[in-house]
Amino acid sequence: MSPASATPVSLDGLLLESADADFAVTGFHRVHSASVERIGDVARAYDEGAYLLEMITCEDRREDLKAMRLVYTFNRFAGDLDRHVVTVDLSGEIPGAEAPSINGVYPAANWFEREIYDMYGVTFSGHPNLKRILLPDDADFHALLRDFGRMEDAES
Amino acid sequence: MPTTLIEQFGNPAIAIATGVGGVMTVLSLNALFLIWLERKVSAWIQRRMGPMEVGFHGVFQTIADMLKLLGKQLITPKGIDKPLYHLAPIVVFAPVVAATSLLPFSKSVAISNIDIGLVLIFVFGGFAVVGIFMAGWGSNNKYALLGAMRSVAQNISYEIPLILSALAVVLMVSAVGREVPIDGEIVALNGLNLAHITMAQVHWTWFILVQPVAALIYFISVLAETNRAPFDIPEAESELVAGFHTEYSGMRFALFFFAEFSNMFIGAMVATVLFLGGWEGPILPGPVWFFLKTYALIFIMMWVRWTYPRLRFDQLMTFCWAILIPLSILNLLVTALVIKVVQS
Amino acid sequence: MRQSAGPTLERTDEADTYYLNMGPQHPSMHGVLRLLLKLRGEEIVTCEPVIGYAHRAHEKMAENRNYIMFIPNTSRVDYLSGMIYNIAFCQAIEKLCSIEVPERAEVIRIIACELNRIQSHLLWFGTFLLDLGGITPFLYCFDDREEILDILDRVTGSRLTYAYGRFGGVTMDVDQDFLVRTLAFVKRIRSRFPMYEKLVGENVIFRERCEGVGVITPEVARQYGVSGPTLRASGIGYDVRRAEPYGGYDRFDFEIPTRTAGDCMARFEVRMAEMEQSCRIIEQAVAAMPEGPIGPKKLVQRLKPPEGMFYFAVESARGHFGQYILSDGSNTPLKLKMRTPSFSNLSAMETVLEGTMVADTIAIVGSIDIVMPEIDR
Amino acid sequence: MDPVRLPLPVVDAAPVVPAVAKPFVHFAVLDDLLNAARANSLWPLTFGLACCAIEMMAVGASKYDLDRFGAGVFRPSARQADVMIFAGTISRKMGPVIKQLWDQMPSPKWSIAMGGCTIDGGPFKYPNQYAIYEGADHLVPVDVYIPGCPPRPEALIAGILRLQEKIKKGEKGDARP
Repeated sequence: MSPASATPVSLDGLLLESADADFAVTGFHRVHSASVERIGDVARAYDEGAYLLEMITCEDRREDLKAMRLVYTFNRFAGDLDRHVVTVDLSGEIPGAEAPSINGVYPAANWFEREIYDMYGVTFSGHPNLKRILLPDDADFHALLRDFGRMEDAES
Repeated sequence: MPTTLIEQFGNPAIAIATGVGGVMTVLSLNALFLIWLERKVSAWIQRRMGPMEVGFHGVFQTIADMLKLLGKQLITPKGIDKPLYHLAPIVVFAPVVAATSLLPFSKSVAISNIDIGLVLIFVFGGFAVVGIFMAGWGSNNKYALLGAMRSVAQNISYEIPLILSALAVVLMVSAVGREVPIDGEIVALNGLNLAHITMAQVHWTWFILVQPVAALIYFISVLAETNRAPFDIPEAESELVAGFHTEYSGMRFALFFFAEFSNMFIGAMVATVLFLGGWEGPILPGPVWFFLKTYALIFIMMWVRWTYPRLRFDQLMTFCWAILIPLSILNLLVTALVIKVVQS
Repeated sequence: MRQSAGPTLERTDEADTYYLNMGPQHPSMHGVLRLLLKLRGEEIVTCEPVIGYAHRAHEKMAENRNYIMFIPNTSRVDYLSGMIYNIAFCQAIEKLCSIEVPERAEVIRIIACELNRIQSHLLWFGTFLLDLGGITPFLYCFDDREEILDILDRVTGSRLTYAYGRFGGVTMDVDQDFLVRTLAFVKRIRSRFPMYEKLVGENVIFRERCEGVGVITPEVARQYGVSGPTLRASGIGYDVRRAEPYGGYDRFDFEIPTRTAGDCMARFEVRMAEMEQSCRIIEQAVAAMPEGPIGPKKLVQRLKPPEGMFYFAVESARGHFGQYILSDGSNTPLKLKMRTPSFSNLSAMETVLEGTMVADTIAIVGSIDIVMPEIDR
Repeated sequence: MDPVRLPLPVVDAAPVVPAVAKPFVHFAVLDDLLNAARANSLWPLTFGLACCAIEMMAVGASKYDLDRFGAGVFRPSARQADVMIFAGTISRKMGPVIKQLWDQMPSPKWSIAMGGCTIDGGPFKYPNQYAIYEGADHLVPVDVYIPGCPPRPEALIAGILRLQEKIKKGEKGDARP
């Protein structure tokens, strides 16, 4: 991968929504959202454009109408900074939502996906080694879920 | 000729008891001193102070350490090979005592004077490997096993250049002369007798001056044989936790510790005999010179340890087989040729 | 004759191999990393890093506390570049809530962060040599490092885990003595670089141990999201300070040192060169130190962040440190994700370590400079 | 859903003075000598958990030099260590490991809780915390507590000296059951 080979990503038809964002305010250049089935294709498109996967995280947005949402950010070394964020809304039980793994495209996703499984209970299908990463193997909870381990609960 | 204890006492039993007792005392005191010295030397090199609180400048530090280790629980881990595990510290330590009793400390002080002393020293040196491997194999610990395997490979490899470089000295001794006048009597010098090696140097010159390559190879090999940095891979702290003695606690561990420093001591003493003229020196008595030279060598060994990082295992072996052994063989051949040419 | 039982070796699924568990208590696992190695002799067949032994629930605490209460946590995420993390969190919130930072505070922050970066690299240098078996350089580095800690201690009151940043500035102003001592330190460390180069960089054994060992290719680096000096040693000159300048870094003149070899030696050289660049930044910052306030006139009492997703990245001593904040408009984040550099750097190890020897593993893991609590958070 | 909670130690309102068992034969001089040797040769385990580990390293380095007190020989193998310095937060995942390491150390052994995390959870303590042990004494008996986050190197030296005093007097740790 050299700077010259960096090409813009073609995401035609892969996204649900796509919008420019104000980098100075949000830190993102573009904000996309994709359906859970297409995230593998989206990742592949970014990989072909020589982007890197900066991080994957998950949000528990139960108080915000929607349920679980995965957040992928992509960036590139070559050329100007171009940080894209792709959000994927998940349906299904909490914990226990499912999403396809993009470990085959970006090996970096391996640990991020394990962390999300660990912390939110999202299962990634096709992940080679989906087990707990930060919490002990025998833990029976998903620590970052909104209804777990809240300070207010303990005080009341 | 050094008078041996047997000649002095007449009775071999008393002589052996005195000799072993004497050697043990010397070795223990020496190890205590060396451990303290090591900590002090490392501290000076590292801009620290080292032990300061136990006695004047921490001179009793090692005694405190040893007393503490004496009072420590001896843990016998589960699943070990009991005979090997328990024998290993003794097998490591005993040859050290035996080897020390062979060395001529001065013209008149030696515990025994054997015609094949040099060979015996290397034999006893070789024993340590057995002890280390017993420790590693018997401990039921993978780090210990790895350390032991490294140790065996390393020690056996480095014995070759060690002996080859010593052989060059043996050749030199025989070249110095079959008939050398020493103290009014004519002695036929035997290259394998440690006292004779020294006498040859007294008669002629220190072998480090005529055999610098052999001396260097010998010194490097001694570093490797005694598992000192940069060749300390059998106990490589940052890789193998504590190597072959990972599972040993209390006094058993102390024996390994003692053996390591005593091995260093012997390595330096043999180097003194082989290359630095043994007890020879002006004004001061023989044993003083002997120990001065020995401690100077030990100081250099410490200096090296606290300066260099550790080699990798395969690099260590390549260094031995591809550089040291060919070089020492070459050195031996050249020595033999030159002697032949000069003599004919 | 009695048959010797020999050591117990767990069965693996492959012939002639065995498992070796390294850590979490191991002298060169940089705290509590655990590597599960499958070995053939001393050669590594597979390597599985096991992490989480220093998991301290930072992200959960962020959701349970408001932004101001979270400040002390930040420097404990990565205690070696605690200042950078601490300031980065403040900068993120300032950007989120559009809080102005006076110029003097920005310059002070840059000096503090760069001192912190030098300190972190020095400690890495020492522990890396310790991993390779050279003990003395470690103590020399700590000697130099203490000087930085003393300087920062004077203004911040702590040696490692700073809480120096405030939303809109810093807590304490620096005095003339701070600047004098900082410059004196820069002079001192510059005079030490040749010594380090001679003692370590030109050392035959060190070069043998490092050259060609643990090569990370640019492609692997991209796929795993490797960042920081580890990435720059692979030939990619990506530095957040240059790529998306923050906190006034665009006003300073500095280079991004890169090497192309991608091995341990390249990573060593990049970090050594980076310390020199940090020295340059510090000198420029001290020379350009403006007068003025060090924080907002009125203390920020209540934050009113806008709703939505937000990302802010800085260059920590180990690489790209990103903070993803999901805000619902209250003064407590709905979600604060810390994208820490060592997490991604370490995840690349499963590829890089394959086929190396045990001693190389130590060297490679040492060379990427990991801090476990930063990985486990 | 709740993580397994460890029972907190019950503290009586009135301090109980422990009855000191008088040994039948007291080898006074020998005991004192041995205690003095133990006190002056506290080899710590090379074991860092988090932030405090860096300060522990700093104490071992040139400026503070723990070796002055004979305590600078960091042993990587638990079998050869005398004192375990808990330097950092003890996570739930780490707890069993620490217990095992402690059991691997030969008696007599001591432990120092360095920093707030190992005293009561320190800055990471909050109601419903799921990730850490709130104090090292939930796992092993602790002889000396050193407050700070992280404690300064001088504080660790003071802690070591306090432990030395204790050993010289032949005291057993307060928290020792």
